[in-house]
Parts: sequence; C-alpha cells; structure tokens
Amino acid sequence: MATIASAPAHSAAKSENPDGIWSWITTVDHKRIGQLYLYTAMFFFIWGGVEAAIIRAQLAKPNMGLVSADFYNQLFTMHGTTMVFLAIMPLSAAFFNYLIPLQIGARDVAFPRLNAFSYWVYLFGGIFISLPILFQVAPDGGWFGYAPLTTQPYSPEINIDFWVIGLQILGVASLAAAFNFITTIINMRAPGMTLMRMPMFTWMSFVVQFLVVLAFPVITIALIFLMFDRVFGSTFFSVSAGGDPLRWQHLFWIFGHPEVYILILPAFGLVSEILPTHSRKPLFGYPVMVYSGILIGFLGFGVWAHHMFSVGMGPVADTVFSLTTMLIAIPTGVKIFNWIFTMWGGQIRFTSAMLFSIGLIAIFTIGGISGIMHSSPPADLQQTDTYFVVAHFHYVLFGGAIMGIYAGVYHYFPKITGRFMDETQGKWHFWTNFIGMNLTFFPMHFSGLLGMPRRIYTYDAGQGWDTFNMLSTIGTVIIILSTLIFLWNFLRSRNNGAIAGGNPWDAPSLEWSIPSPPPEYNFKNIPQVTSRYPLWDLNHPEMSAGAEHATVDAAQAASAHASPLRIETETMTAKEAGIPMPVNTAKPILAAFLMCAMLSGLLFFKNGSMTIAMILMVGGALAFAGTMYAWLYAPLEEEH
Amino acid sequence: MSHYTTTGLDNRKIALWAFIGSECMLFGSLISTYLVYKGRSVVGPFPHTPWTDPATGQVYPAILDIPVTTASAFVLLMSSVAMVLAYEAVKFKNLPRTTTWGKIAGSSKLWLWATILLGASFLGFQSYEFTAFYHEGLTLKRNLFGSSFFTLTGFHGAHVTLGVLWLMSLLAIDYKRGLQPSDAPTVDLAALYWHFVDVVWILIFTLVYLIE
Amino acid sequence: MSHDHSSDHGHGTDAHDVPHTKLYLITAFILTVITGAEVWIFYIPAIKESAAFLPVLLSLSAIKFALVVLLYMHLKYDSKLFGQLFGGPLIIAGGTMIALMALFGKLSS
Amino acid sequence: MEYPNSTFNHTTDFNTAIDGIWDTLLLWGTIVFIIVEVILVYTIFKFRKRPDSPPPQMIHGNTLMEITWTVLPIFILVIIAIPTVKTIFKTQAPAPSGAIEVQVIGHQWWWEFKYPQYGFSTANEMYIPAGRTVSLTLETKDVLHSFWVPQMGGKRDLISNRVNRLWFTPKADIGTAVWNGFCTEYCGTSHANMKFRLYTVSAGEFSEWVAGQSASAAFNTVAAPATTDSSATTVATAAGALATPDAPATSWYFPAEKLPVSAKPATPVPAALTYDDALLASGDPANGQALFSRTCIGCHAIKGVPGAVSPIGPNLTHVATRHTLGSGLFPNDAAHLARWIKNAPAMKPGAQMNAWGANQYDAYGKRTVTMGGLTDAEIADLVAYLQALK
Ligand code: HEA
Ligand code: HEA
Ligand code: CUA
Ligand SMILES: [Cu+2]
Repeated sequence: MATIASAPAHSAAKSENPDGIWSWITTVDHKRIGQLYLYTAMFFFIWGGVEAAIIRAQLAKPNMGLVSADFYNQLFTMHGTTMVFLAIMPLSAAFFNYLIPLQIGARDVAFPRLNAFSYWVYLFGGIFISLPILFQVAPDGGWFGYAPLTTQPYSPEINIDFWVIGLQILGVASLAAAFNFITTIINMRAPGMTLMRMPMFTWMSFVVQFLVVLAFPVITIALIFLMFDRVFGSTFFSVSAGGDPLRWQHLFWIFGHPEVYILILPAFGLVSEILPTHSRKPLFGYPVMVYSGILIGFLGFGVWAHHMFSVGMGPVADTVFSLTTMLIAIPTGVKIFNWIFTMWGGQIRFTSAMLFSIGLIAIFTIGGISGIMHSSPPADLQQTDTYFVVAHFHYVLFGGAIMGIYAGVYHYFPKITGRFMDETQGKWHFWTNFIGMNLTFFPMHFSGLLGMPRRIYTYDAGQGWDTFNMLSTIGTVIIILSTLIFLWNFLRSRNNGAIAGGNPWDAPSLEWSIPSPPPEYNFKNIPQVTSRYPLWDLNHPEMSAGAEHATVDAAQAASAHASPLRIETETMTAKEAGIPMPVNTAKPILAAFLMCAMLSGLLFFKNGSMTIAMILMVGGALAFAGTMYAWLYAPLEEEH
Repeated sequence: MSHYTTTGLDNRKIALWAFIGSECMLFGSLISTYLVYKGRSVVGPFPHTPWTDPATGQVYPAILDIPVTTASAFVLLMSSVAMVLAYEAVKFKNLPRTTTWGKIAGSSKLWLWATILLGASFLGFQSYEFTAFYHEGLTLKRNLFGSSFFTLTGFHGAHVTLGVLWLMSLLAIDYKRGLQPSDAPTVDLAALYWHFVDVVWILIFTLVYLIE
Repeated sequence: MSHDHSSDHGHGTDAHDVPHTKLYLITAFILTVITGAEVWIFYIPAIKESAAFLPVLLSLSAIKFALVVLLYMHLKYDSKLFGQLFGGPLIIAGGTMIALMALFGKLSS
Repeated sequence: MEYPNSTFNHTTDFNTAIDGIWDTLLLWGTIVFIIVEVILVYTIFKFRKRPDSPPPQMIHGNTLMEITWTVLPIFILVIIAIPTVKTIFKTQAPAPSGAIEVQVIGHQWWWEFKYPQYGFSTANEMYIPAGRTVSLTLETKDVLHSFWVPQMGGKRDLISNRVNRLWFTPKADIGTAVWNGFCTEYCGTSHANMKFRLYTVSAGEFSEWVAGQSASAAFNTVAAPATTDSSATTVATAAGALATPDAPATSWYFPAEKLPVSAKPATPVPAALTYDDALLASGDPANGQALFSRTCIGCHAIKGVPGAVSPIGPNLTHVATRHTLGSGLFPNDAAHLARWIKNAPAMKPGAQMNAWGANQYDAYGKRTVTMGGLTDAEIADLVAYLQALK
C-alpha cells in the first residue's frame, strides 16, 4: 500500500476558496456537493432509522401503547418516504457527484451550478417534508399514498399536503441532477474513455439517470393530479365524480418500480468497483455486466403492476406482469454470478469494504428470491400487504442498497478525506450489522406468512406473531448499536484515521491516480485513457498482459487536450495550476430557496392565509425568475 | 475558452434532448389519463356530445370546438415553420443575401417575431377556448373530463408560455447585439424545445379533439 | 444564454451546412395539407363512421409528428445520439401508454 | 392452535392451490439460495489472500459460463411460471354455480356482510357452510380496503367505483371453526383495527343461523313491526310472533365455548374511560330500546324497529349473536359494550361513531358531550337492550 506519509491529509487548505461555511454554501465543486449530499443523507438515514426504531418499539409486544394510531401511521409513512427519497437516493447522489467526474477523467460535471441547485433543492425539500413529524402533523398516507385515502374528503388535514408538495420539490432535485449526469457522462469523458471502458459505477449511474428521467415525470403528474384534487377541487381521484383509484396506483407504480432499481443499481455499481480491486482481478464479464444493468433498467418499466396483484386486474394482466417480473431474475442473477466469479481465483482481502460487498451478494440474493416469490400472483395474494413484503424489501434495500453504500463509504473514505477508516471498528460494524439486520428482517418472513398484515400500529395477543416481533425488535437494537459504531468510526477517522495515499487500495480506475483528497481541479492533466483498468496497466504491466487496450496515439492525445496518464501526487490551487475553475456563487441556493418558497405557497393557499400564499407564490415566482435570469447571464468561470 | 467534450456536441443540447425524452413520459401520463377517463364522467358536459342535466333539464352543448382548434393548431404549426426559419437565419447570418426573398429569409428578427406572435396567438386561442368552455359549464371541478382536459391542455399551454418567454429573451439579444452564427446552438435549444411543444400539440389535436 | 461549458461546440455537426429553407417550406405545405385532411375526414360522416377513420387519423398525425421531429428538429441530420436520447424514452412512453389503455379496457372497444 | 393465521393449512381449494405454488417457490428458492451461498462461501474461503497466494490470473470473463448462468435460471423460472399461470386462470375463473353469495362492503373501519340470497345484513362476523363455495363481491363505501382471511386463501382489494370478486371453497372436513380476517390495505387511522371473523359451520348450522339472522329483532317493545323491506315480508310476518319481549328468538350462532384464544380479543380498554359495571345488572331493555330510538337509530338499523333503517353503521338486528365488538377489537360483553357506547372513539382511534356518555370528550364530533349525553345508568339500559338482540 503506497502511502505518502508526509502529504497533508487535507488539501482543502490549498483551495482558493477559504474553507468557511460560506464557501460551502456557494460551492459549485462536485466534490464538495458530493460531501454535502453524503452528510445530509446520513442525517436523514438516522432520522428515518429513529422512526423505524419507534415503530419496532411499538411492535415489540402485542397491544403496546407507546404511540397513538395516528402517530404510528405518520411514522411508517415518513420512515418509508425518508429512507427512499431522503436517505438512499441522496446517498447514491453523493457518490454520483463525487465519483462520476473523477472516474471519467473530468474536472467537474457538465453544469456545476445546476448541480449545486439540485443539492439545495433536496435539502430544502427534505426539511419541508421532515419537520412536520415533530409536530405530529406529518404525512400519513403510506409511502405510496393511495387515493382516495389521500384525497381531500378522507384526509382533510394538512398532513398529506406536505407529502404532495414535498415530493414534487424532491423530484425537481432528482430530475435536474439526472439531466446533469447524463450530459456529464456522455460528454465529459476524458479522451479514450469509451463507453465500454467506463468504470462500472459510472455505468450503473448512467442507467439510473435514465430511470430517473423516465420515472419521475410520471409521479410528478400523479402528484399534480392529487394536488389539484386537494387544492383546486379537481376530480381525478374523487370517488363521487367517478375517479378511478387504480389510476393512481398505476401511475405511482410506473414510477415506483423503476424507483427501486434507482435505489439498488448505484449500490451494484459500487460493489462492482470494490470486488475487483480487493480481489486483484478484473471484473468478470464486464460487457455482460453492462448489458445486464441496462436490461434490468429497461425491464423495470414493464413490471409495475406486480404491486397490484390483489386489485383484480384479471388473469391476463396478472400473467403478463408476472412473467415480465420473473424475467428480471435473469440479468440480476448474471450479476450475482459474475461478482462471485470475479473473486474466484483472486486474492481476496477482507477489508470492511469487501465484507460489505460480499454481504450484499449474500443478503440481496435472499431479497431477490423473495421477490420472485412475490412475482407469482397466486402466491403473492397470500403475501402482499403482509410482513413478508416488508421482509422482502428490507432485504433488498437494507441488505442491498445500504450494504452497498456502506461498502462504498469504506472504500472511498480515503479518497474523500485522505485518511482510512478504522478497519477493526469496520469489522465490528459489519458483523453487528449483518447479525442485526438478519435478526430484524428474517423473522418478518414468518410473521408475514403466518398472517401479520403490514402497517398495523398494534396487534392482538395470541395471533402467533409475538416471538417474531420480539426478535425483530431485538435485531433493531443491534442495528442501532452497529450504526453507532459506524458513526463513531466515520466521524473520528476524518481527522484521526491513518493517512491514505492517492491509491491506497491499489485500484485500477482514474479517481485513484490523483491525490487524496483530490485537488479542486481533479486532474492537472486530462489523462488519455487506453483501457478499462488504466492504473493497473501503469502500475502492474503484468496484470494487463493479453487484455484489450489501445496504445496512446501521441498526436491524438495532444489534439484532444489530453496527455498520457500519470500518477499525480502534487496538490496545488487551481490558480497555481493555471486551470480555470467555475466561480462560487450563491445563486443556486437562492434559486432553490425561492422555488421551495413558491411551492410552499400552495400549502397556505389551501390551509391558511390567502395573503401569505399570494406573497409566497407570486413573489417567489418573480424572485425566482429574476434569480434564474441573473444566473443564466453570469459566466460560469471568471472572465479571462 | 474552449473545453474538450467527448462527442464534440454541445452539453446543453444533450441535456435538452434528455429533457425532451423526459417530457415524453410527462405528456404520456397526461394524455393517457385523459384517454382513460374519457367517457367516464358522471355528469356532463362532454367533449363531443351534448348533455342534458337530468336534474335541471339544462342542455349543455358538446364542448370541443373543432374549427377554432383547427385554427389554433394551424397557428402553432406555422410558428414551428417560423422557428425553423429563424434558426436558419441565425445560422446563416453571414451568407451573402441579395434577393428580396433572401433578405427576408435572412432576417432572424422577423422570424423570431413571427414565432413569438404565432405562439402568443395560440395562447390567445387557448384562453378564448378556456373561457368559452367555462361559460358552457366546464370547469376543472366539474367532472373527470374537465379535470383531465384542463390539466392536459393547461400543461401544454404553460409549456408554450415558457417557450414564448424564452424566444423573447433571444429576440432581446438579437436587438441588443445581433444574433450571430456562433449563437446558432443557443437558438437551436429554444427551437428544439419549441418544435417539441408543437409536436405534442399535434398528438393532442388528434387524440383529444378529433377522436371521439 | 448561459456560458456553461462548450457553448461554442455545437455548430458544424450538421451533415451539410447549407440552408434548407426550401425543404422547410415544402414541409410546411405538407403539414398544412395533412392537417386539412385530418379535419376534412372528421367532417365526412362516411369516413368518420368507418373502421378506417382511427387508423387513418393516427397515421396522419404520426406522419406530421415524424416530419417535425426529423426535419424541423433536424434529427435526420444531427448526431445519432440525439435520436437515441429521444427515441428510447419515446418508445417507453408509447409502450406504457398503450399498456395503460389496455389495462383500463380502452383498446378492446 | 399455535399459528392461528397461518397461510399453510390446506383448509380450502384456493389455499391448497396457492400452497402448491408456494412449495415450488420455496423449493427452488432454497436451491438457488444454497447454490449461490455455497459457491460464495467456498470462493471467499478458497481465494482469501494468504502469504503464499499465487498472483491472480487476469480472467476477464468466460462466455460459456455466463451463458450457463443465464440459461439455468430460465429453466427454474419456467418451472415456476407454469403452475403460476395455471393457478391464475383456475382461481380467477367464474365461481362455480350454487355458491353462497356474500356481498362484502368495506367501511372505515368495519365490515358489512350482506347475504343477498337471504336478504339480511350483518357486520364483522361472517358465516359460511364448510364444503360449499362462497362467492364474494367486494365493494367499498369509502377508501380502499382489502379482504383477507389467511387460512382461507389470498386477498382481494375493495376498490371505490369498482366491484371485485373472490371465491373459495372451504373443505367440508374443517368443521365448525373460526378464522381471523384482516383488512390488508392501509385505510387510515384504524386500519389495524379493521378485523373480522369468519365462521365455517356445518350446513345444518348454517341454515339455522340464516333463519335466525333473517328474523326481525328478537326483542321488540313495538307490537307490530313496520316492515319496509318488501323482499322480507314473508319472513317478517313469520317472525312477527317472535318479535315480542316475551318470545326471545333462539337463533343459532357459534358457541362461545368453542372460541379459541386467538379469536378472543385482548385489546386493553383505555384507562381513562371509566364505567360503573355494577349498574349493568339492573339494565332495563325496554328503556334501552326507547333510548336507542332517540340516539343510535341515526346510524344503525334494527329490523322490526320502526325507523331503524340507517345503513351508516353496522346492522344491529342480531348484535348479541356476535362475539366481538368494534370489528374484532373487543369481546362483545356488557362491560365492553357499555364503554363502547360511552365513548367509542376513545376505544377505537378514529372510530366514526359519536361518544354518547355525558361529559365525555367526543373525538369524532370534536366536542365534549353535554346536552343529550347518556348517564351510566342509561347506558346500562341500552346494553341490556342490545344484549337481548340474539
Ligand atoms: C432495492 C429495491 C428492490 C429491488 C432490487 C427489488 C427487486 C425485486 N422485487 Fe421488489 N420491492 C421493493 C424493492 C425492491 N425490489 C419494495 C420497496 C417493495 C414494496 C413496496 C411497497 O409495497 O411498499 C417491493 C415489492 C415487490 C413486489 C410486490 C409485492 C407486494 O406488494 O405484493 C414484487 C412482486 O412481484 C416484487 C418483486 C421483485 C423482484 C422479482 C425483484 C427482482 O429484481 C429480484 C431479482 C433478483 C434475484 C432473483 C436474485 C438473484 C438471482 C439469481 C441468483 C438467479 C437465479 C434466480 C432465480 C431463478 C429465482 N417486489
Ligand atoms: C431504504 C429503505 C429502508 C431502510 C434502510 C429501512 C430500515 C429499517 N426499517 Fe423500513 N421501510 C422502508 C424502507 C426502509 N426501511 C419502506 C419503504 C417501508 C414501507 C413504508 C410504508 O409502508 O409506507 C418500510 C417499513 C418498515 C416497517 C413496516 C411498518 C409497517 O408496515 O407498519 C418496519 C417495521 O418493522 C420497518 C423497520 C425498519 C427497521 C427496523 C430499519 C432499520 O434497518 C433502521 C436502522 C437504522 C437506525 C435505527 C438509525 C441509526 C441509529 C442511530 C444513529 C442510533 C440512534 C437511534 C436511536 C437511539 C433510536 N420498516
Ligand atoms: Cu380497511 Cu385497512
Ligand atoms: Cu416492484
């Protein structure tokens, strides 16, 4: 492990921007925005986890009275909403931001200011939708908000309004980010970085952005229908006007199913980076891994109604959606086996990152298999809306997405901070997490098949569910302890971890060719890429013998503003390096704030003062337009 | 400044096309909701057939006015033509123009004006249509037809409005410093957006207005 | 507008850099004629009541759609990438719409 | 019974068909699980880094192997898909003729069961004869709900503006038994409390039960019952004689002694809701009926009582033949019934029934009950009346 003991752990001091809070508020640097995403999303993960902990405490024993029925309903609604939209998606976004430009050899994303805007919209939207639970007025319609329960006659209070408006705000953040990353990946790759040389994380992120771009408009429209119904009295889901509740369900799940792959594919990408590195072997079947990722994304648009097997769609529709759902097992299975055979014949180092990656393979498979059990409609009629489903999706979400993200954190922490996380604590974290999660979620398979419905705030004694629920709650306690170990390790290692060099894991991709943490301009010289594993080519010529890779055509490199790849160890400021960088600006945060203010006007329009509503909506819209105007006319980089 | 891009294409144009792709899902959701809800309203008025209120005996005429909408659809179509000519005018600003037609064709201001005015008159038609429907008893709240119709066409109208504003800012630049061939990619963005909005109307016109 | 990266790289990608004014005007004429035809058949009961009305109408508007997209939005001349960025979502959106119509029993009637 | 809501017992044809698929799923799921985990564990053990590890071979893939693990899952999926599709079509075929029909109507948060073939309506407790197909039509009066009796087979949603269907045939040999039912579509505050009971009984018991339920109220101080229900005219006249205080009906219902623990609710009563149980012994049913006609009648129907026809709340004609209260939430005994009448919203969160006890805070009406509130003694009278409605 090449460590440069003398290198400063933080190159931030070398930045042109002083490291104060203002520099973070105005930053347009993808690495800083990535970190903002990371910290914010970790906060919301704990927030959603505390909600889950209260849920589990209430369900520990039958007929408990810890929380009221109404508050419980807010808890599970916000737990699901928080985990999906405020924790996992932004955790993935943290990695998109931090890694994509580094992995493709770019100095930033295509639209750095839009990137900052996305983050701030996410933050404000997250606060908007999360705060109400402190006052017990949080959304309480479940994370999929089925109409007509969520319409005005059945939910007249303000609760659902927070959800409807909040999710639309968050949608803007995701969409803006997706357009940004699509453009970045298509257009900002270093010379020679062909699509089929892109690191697998970038590939999976690329697929995810398309899922976002195609899935989010659908939920936006569904939410707008619901909002119009609630605020302006339209009749989309009104029972008396003949509205069809299934319309909502279809629209929601056309979004909802691709959404679950939005949650898992980034974790798949991270694991596909980690396994080869820590086994010292290239990814097994790279092209197939790419195609299977694309196929999972594509098929993901044709399976949505498997969430609706109990609504009575008729045998033909049930059959079609059942078969399309089963198909997804094939590309996913390919990934599982390719990962295993990546390790086969390698030199496996059991680092924390590696443990979590292996954990993902082991645990996600269980969730995938229970997914296949759902995909058979008759069987699903016994499983749907029971704890068996809860078991399924926590296995894929906690055992898949969260495990993958933990793996990513351990793996990339040295790149982000220049220091290692503690490996011993990491191993404790892994094993407690592994045991805790299985203890929490495995018994749910049983409670579900033994008849326990989901979303119940309490249950009666004598139903045969007591033991399983107690086990689940005990498991949650272990997860909490485990998470505390992680948090301690994470926070402490930022300043006290062992110094890591530019490439502490001996990894093959571009982000490891520059110092840790990377300088603000990332690459002093844009590298010319000649293969999938450029750093292994450079450092271990023996590893790449026989592999496909092009030679650098010097003239081609020069004409393309690139130079042959070399390991950079020096960190200087962008000015010293003579690299023009985007200037910091507060316009994105201002625009984000104004947009949220504008949308929250609707809240007052329906529930409060018309004057405040008008001030917020009209004033917000005008100020927003002004800000956008100033934004678009201000140059990105300093004029020179 | 000149930055290397992988494909040599304009970043903004890639983002815009991705955005247009995304809009397909947006309008797809809106249009399919309209179609699915068609014929399911509990009370009238209806798009293509008159309706008598059984309670009051009041007769509501069929709502949609094909001649007017044909005119407005035509107007929007022509705005697309003007738009493409505006783009050509900017792109080939430096071409020697001698004939009268050549000079007309080469005037970016003229064609931008034409696009904006045609777009604005489409919006005029739409507000006329909305008011007329309102007076005939169709509102957002009235029935499923009203809800889905106003939301769909309203969304489209909002897109047109945004496009008009965008084009107006281009026109302002044209007056301020003259749009040059180097601005063509920037104009192209607005043009692509504008044409897409037109294309959506082509579908709406057929699927909503002409099919009963 | 914005001076984000590479605002000056887009031109020169069209395959042949000459004005297409004439083509655009001819297209405009065809579009007008098709629109006229659409409305015309709407008013001819014999056609409107016939089984051919729907397919004809849909094909006509598909032609209009294609003309604008290929020529005015110059997908025909532009980088293939744009066609993919548009075509992919269009297929998914179209497929989803048709599936939804089928699920709500709107295709059988 | 240790697992009273298990989905694995072969108690109906529906349930059995599903369990057959489940067995296939479990078998192949386990096989896949074992294959993956065994290879995984073997790999990480065998190829862990050791001081003497040979340098890894740079293998970038192997087409043949990749084809193998693409094709093998296809075989497994086909094995799963065939019985799946067969069962979909089998269970969703039209119900065989001669079935008992039950109309299930969901309300926030209770169940209405109508027997159109017999012309009566009951709530929260449903009876069906074992060995005969029951065909349900499912509707909702408000938001979505879902009908599920785990022991009887799969669930089916109740969807506004739609009518759904579900049928199954309990096996004849399961005998006289009770099964728990649940609402499995989240429907708001008391979704968790929207439970019900399903009794499978013998054919003879069933007809006795039907006869009893079809009759007018067993206790009635009004001599000549006004029958508005024309379809039930004959029954009504026949039952007219019964409908006097002196001739209580002996309609059969599931014997309380046979109830297993799992069917006996143990929901705690809120401590703040106090009631003097001593009063219950002296309740006067006749006065209770008078009170009923002043209060409950706004929402509840009782066949034979003039004006008691409102469909808003559960039909109470034979409420005393039910074992539970508040849709499976409490045992239907005097003590619980009294508290329920005193303050239902305090007993069941969100319950859309007013509190009637004087000076109680009524969470449904969002006010404190003052004028017209019932005293504990009056409630005892009402309880006595309702408990007479066998
Ligand atoms: C990360 C998120 C994620 C992922 C990846 C998945 C993956 C899958 N899901 Fe899951 N799912 C959810 C998140 C996710 N799901 C959530 C959140 C819900 C509940 C929503 C709610 O109601 O609140 C849900 C609900 C849900 C349902 C509805 C259940 C119900 O409500 O009744 C169904 C039904 O078919 C389903 C199926 C599947 C399938 C088939 C997969 C497949 O992609 C899995 C494929 C993987 C494997 C199969 C394992 C590996 C493969 C092999 C080793 C090859 C060999 C295998 C075989 C031959 C079987 N899921
Ligand atoms: C990514 C998604 C994700 C994740 C990670 C989790 C994580 C957890 N979930 Fe989640 N869950 C969902 C997504 C997720 N869930 C969704 C979508 C639903 C459906 C909602 C709906 O029906 O609408 C759901 C529903 C759901 C239910 C069903 C509720 C119901 O139907 O009534 C339950 C019940 O046990 C549960 C439990 C848990 C637990 C115990 C964890 C744990 O793993 C959480 C562990 C984390 C922490 C506990 C935080 C860290 C702790 C600390 C920093 C210590 C400090 C805290 C304390 C001292 C309390 N979840
Ligand atoms: Cu009714 Cu849940
Ligand atoms: Cu799904």
